[in-house]
Amino acid sequence: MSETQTQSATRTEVLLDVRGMRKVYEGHGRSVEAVRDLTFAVARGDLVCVVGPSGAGKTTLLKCIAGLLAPTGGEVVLEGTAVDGPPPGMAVVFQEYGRSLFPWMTVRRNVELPLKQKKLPKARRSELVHQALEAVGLADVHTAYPWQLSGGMQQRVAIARAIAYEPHILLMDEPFAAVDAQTRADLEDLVRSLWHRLGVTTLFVTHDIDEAVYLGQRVLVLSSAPTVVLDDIAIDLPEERDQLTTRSSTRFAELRGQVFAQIQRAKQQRGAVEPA
Amino acid sequence: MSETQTQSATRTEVLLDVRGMRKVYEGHGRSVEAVRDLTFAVARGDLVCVVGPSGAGKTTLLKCIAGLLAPTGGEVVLEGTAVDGPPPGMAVVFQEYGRSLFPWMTVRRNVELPLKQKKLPKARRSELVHQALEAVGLADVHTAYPWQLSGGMQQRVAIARAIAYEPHILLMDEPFAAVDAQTRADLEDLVRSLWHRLGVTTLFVTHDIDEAVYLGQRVLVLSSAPTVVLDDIAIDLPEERDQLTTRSSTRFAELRGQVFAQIQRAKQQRGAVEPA
Amino acid sequence: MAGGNALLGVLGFATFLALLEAVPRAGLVSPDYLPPLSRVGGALADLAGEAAFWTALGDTVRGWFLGLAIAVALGVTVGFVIGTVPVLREFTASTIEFLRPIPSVALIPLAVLVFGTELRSVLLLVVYASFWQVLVQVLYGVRDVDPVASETARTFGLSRWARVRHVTWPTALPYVLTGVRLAAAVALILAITAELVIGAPGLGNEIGIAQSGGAVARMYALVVVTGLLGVAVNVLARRLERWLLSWHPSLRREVVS
Amino acid sequence: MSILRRVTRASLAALTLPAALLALWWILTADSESYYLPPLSDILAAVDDVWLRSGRLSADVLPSLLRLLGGFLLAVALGVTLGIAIGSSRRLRAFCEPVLEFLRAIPPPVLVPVLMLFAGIGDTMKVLVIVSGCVWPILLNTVEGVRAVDEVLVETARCYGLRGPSRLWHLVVRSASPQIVTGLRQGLSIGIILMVISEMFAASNGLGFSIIQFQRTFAVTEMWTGILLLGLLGFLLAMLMRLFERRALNWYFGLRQAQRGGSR
Amino acid sequence: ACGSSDEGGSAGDGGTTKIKVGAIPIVDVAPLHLGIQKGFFTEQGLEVEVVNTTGGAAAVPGVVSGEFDFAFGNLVSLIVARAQKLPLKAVAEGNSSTGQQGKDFGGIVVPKDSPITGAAQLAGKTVAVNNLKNIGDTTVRASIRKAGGDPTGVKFVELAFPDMPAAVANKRVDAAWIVEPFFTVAQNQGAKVIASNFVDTAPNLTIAAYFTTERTVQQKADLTKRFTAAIEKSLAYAQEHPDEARAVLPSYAKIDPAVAEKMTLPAWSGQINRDSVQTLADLMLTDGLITEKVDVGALLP
Ligand SMILES: Nc1ncnc2c1ncn2[C@@H]1O[C@H](COP(=O)(O)OP(=O)(O)OP(=O)(O)O)[C@@H](O)[C@H]1O
Ligand SMILES: Nc1ncnc2c1ncn2[C@@H]1O[C@H](COP(=O)(O)OP(=O)(O)OP(=O)(O)O)[C@@H](O)[C@H]1O
Ligand SMILES: O=[N+]([O-])[O-]
Ligand SMILES: [Mg+2]
Ligand SMILES: [Mg+2]
Repeated sequence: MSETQTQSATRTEVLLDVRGMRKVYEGHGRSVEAVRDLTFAVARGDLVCVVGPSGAGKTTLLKCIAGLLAPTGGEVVLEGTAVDGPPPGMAVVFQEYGRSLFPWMTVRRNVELPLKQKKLPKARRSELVHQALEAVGLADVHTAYPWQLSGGMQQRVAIARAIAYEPHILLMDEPFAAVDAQTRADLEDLVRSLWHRLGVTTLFVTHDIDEAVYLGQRVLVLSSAPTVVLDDIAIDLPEERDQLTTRSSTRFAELRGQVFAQIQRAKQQRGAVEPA
Repeated sequence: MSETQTQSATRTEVLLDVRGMRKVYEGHGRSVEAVRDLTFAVARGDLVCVVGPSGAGKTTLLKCIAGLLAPTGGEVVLEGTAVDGPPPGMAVVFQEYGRSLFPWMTVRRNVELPLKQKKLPKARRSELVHQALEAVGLADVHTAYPWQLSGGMQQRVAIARAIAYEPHILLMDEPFAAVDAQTRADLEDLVRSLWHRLGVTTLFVTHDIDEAVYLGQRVLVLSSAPTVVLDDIAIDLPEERDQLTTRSSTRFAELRGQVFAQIQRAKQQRGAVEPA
Repeated sequence: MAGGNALLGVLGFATFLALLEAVPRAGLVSPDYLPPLSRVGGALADLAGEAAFWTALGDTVRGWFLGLAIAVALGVTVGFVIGTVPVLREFTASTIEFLRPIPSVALIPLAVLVFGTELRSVLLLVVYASFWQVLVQVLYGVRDVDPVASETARTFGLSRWARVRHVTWPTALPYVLTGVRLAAAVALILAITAELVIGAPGLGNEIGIAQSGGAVARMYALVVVTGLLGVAVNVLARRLERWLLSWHPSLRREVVS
Repeated sequence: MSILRRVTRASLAALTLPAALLALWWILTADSESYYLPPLSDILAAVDDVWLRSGRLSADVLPSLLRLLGGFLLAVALGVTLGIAIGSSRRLRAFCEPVLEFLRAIPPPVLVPVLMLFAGIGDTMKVLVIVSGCVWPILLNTVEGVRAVDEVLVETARCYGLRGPSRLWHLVVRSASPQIVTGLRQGLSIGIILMVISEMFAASNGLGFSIIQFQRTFAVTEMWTGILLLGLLGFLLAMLMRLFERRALNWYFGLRQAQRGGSR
Repeated sequence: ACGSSDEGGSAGDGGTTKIKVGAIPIVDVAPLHLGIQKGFFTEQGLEVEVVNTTGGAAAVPGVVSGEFDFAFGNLVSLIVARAQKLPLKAVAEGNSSTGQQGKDFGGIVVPKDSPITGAAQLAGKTVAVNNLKNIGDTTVRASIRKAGGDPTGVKFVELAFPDMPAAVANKRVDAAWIVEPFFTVAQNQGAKVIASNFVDTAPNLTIAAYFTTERTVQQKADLTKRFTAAIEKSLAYAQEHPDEARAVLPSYAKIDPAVAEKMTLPAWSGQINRDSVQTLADLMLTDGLITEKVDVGALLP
């Protein structure tokens, strides 16, 4: 399950299956239909980017997949069983990164905690923590508390925690929103190399179209709420990507334009729904 | 002070003067020199963008200007007097937007509260709240609580609160980090038009280089901590800007490249300081 | 900074003491009934010379400490079990509300019946009264866990126990400590009241004897001793808090900026 | 339909355990010979005689309740006001804390003689005894709540020039309100205890007075009816408190629930 | 229950039996402490531990549960307990009124400048007693009746004896029934004595008794006999040596020596005055403290 594997070899095996998912938030005088009808599948080892306007229901979708929210209708099936709680071996980077770090622990202990839970030996834990913090460019803040860090640094701690965990499913909710352009580029490459190395099935929510195209094998475009899948675009860029050459290729520009057009459509026909 | 004015007419009058500012965070076993030596001035009616790597001290700088933090050394002079508390007529959009909204108030009341404090009549308040929420694309969530909104929506509420306030100094800390590309473009234009209409002196922190170049009259590039000003680039793009034409102009690309180079420099010479 | 705080505290206490001296002297009340501080101080000095007083003090502190320890252990355990299992919480709420206001003092005859005037009688009353203080604080603390934090823990596969240990416990800790501080005071009050009413050995009993003999200054000296015990308890609790909660907003703000 | 289900479930939750405990009590004491543990059946049978027909409900329970209410409200006013002041100022906190801790440790029964010197032996004294006990949880919780206000909110409020009463209400009180309400609940239950204690002194009526009177005259069955009544009273007051809490902390429960999204 | 002495009251090693006696730390129990000091209990093979109680009502549960072997309590409390079917049994006198008008160890006092000069004028007034529905209000009513007044309108409030002098001086109450040492304290502060309620109730009224349970009397007859013998010897000794009785006070009570010197001691006659107890029981019935007539014979030895 966690052995290294190439993506094409397992493309057909469905890992995650979202079927007619619907989510209505009730209560406190407001009832919001956040997600109307989402259906899509993700194969094992896929890297899928999800884009959509603000308030589209991306976070809602991610939380349902993580088993943190119960869908109002439809179902989320992971490895053949309906999700009803956080499945093992999954890591999530929350949009509310600041609040997802434990203020009573130092950065190192924050990253280490899930590893302890996995009962890894001390030496291995320490190695993983080091590597992860190094990878996100935070090798020098081990003993700081999260609230002593800047916003972008906090977000990177949350990312480090997820990658140190070596999950086989990785859910990330706008994980690079608070970091600068250069760091962002570095982190994008980090995610791709991680995915290559571990074969992690990854769902990546972002509002940056370039990022979605650069990272993903597929880009799911969501409409604005009540949400449906507007488009599911396969990204046929070469497997080896590079910030400079990939981004300046014509195919990149085409795909970028295609996603952009869909998003524009999503924004314009607010409410007027037309399933993909 | 709040009458409409063109920027060129008042370019010479210094509104904000940061002189040799230094900030060291102490305590809990860590002493961090976040800002080493910052010196720059902002004229009345300027729109200055601040970029710099994550952890550079951008938030720290903003908080010192807002009078929320006391600098360890140097001084921050606003309209001729040293800042020692939040000056009147200033609005701030915090990087931690989620935590800066009052969870016990509806969206409308969150936006209205500072206006009440300003003792505006009810009708005027209601008008401003409406316009502001409309402008950020949230005309339909007046009665929702902040925690019923998505991350991007929360961030836009914080922005609406700042613009409804009609400040004459506006400080924004990565205000568009959580919103999608399209909304982001709209909000950028909103900030420019607000600045034009009210002549608000604006300091805008972002990690998006394109955004900085598109928005600003000047871009300040900060080094990584301990921070100094690496470069202060005048953006000589035409006054009337447009998402499509401006961004595709060659001058834009040049300026963008210039900023990018500086940022690269900032990242590379971590620690090795050389004031601008 | 800590030194400055201590200084202010001493100043505050001195003001209070001056007031205690001035009120009877100014004739606002008769010194026969509320003797000025100086006379109470004299009685306090006499007390310090009596072996019996130290024995009584020891008895009270023992009853108080044992009772408090039992109450805190019980309160925290029961609170976490009930607080983290929603069904339990739902089904015990009414019973807790019902039992909580039954005053320990109403249980005195029962305590005497079962345990006589021994230490255990005092313990029963002390534990009963302070248990609720801790329990309720713990229940509120557990409720206050930040859902984003607990969801994070859940997604990383932290077991129920690990979540309690790493997420619920730190969140509830400030509440627990407030509960301990409240319970410490209630336990002291109950230990002394029980000694006073039941006649079990301790400071309360000494107060009763002084009271029924009309030894007013001595009685107030003993009251002052209980108050000082309270101050000592609080100083300890604050130490503990500072040590355990350095990450908490209420404490870290005092250090930053 | 779903409302009906909710109500049913709520009443089930509220009644199951008490019913089970009462049943247990009933069975264990059914043929109790112990003088101090009369059969529950006898106790329940005596309730009518002791409290309803004798007019004790208005002669004893009502005055007790009024004193409790007076004492509690006074304690709330005092505790919240002082708590906000002390919680907001580190200096004031340092200045007051030792004295407050000193006063807090003094058992109300020994405070009574002093209170009597100043307030006489009437209801005022009893109300003050109640205040002297239930002000502490309110005060302490308010102080802690005020100290824990989110920094980002504090900074937001400062930037938008929120000052004075407006800041106090919209920022400090609302933000500390979950903690303050915790204090109110604790204070209320301590208030009931002190209502009983206050009626041990210079009283001639009251629920606590009656219980103590029964206890002293060895009317054990009657004493147990009193203890039960006291528990019931506490329960009803706690329910009222919960209603208030639901209203005042609507946002807080919503916030938590929303973030959980209804899932457990 | 976990009482201290075992069944049968058998003598421990060395021939002494350990017993626990519950007693309120006031003047009234001076003979007990004096007797212990004088070795009267050791003579009977008894090693006494005195446990402080807050009065008869608090001592009764201790005796019933077996925690105390014997205790000191006032007769009104004992009669009430008996009426509630508690199987108590008095074994010896505790103390008695001196029987001398104006020279008893307690009485009714009024503030210095009060217009009240006699018990009859107490009708409609507020009078402090230490416990409601106990010996205080019963005997105060008896005083009023004897003086020709109507006791029905008197309002009694509870106040601890130590708080009474202040309450009288500050006119918080119109009158108070006080016993020593506070009786003397109040008079020192100017209060006037208007009646001696014990004397008004019955001649040589017995106030309190040492008591135990019927079971102890039956099953530990020998122990009871030895205790009774020792306490009666102590009572007689104290009665004859009032100075020694005064001298023993500081060992268990904290009384201002100046007051202790001056105050009136109760009588320790060694005898329970059965008639006076019956009078008391009848008054209690009249005043509604008990609902049926109690035969004091069952209570008294
Ligand atoms: N707890 C809640 N209660 C009520 N409505 C909610 C709640 N959470 C989210 N919503 C609503 O559901 C919709 C989708 O929210 P969601 O957070 O999933 O959006 P998103 O796609 O993640 O947006 P963003 O890009 O801004 O983070 C929004 O309209 C929001 O108002
Ligand atoms: N409260 C604090 N205590 C200690 N160190 C702090 C504190 N706040 C910030 N710092 C440190 O100061 C430095 C600058 O932080 P700041 O938040 O100003 O960065 P920033 O430029 O806003 O970064 P970002 O783009 O990630 O938000 C960082 O190294 C951070 O660790
Ligand atoms: O429970 N109390 O009697 O304090
Ligand atoms: Mg989101
Ligand atoms: Mg920042």
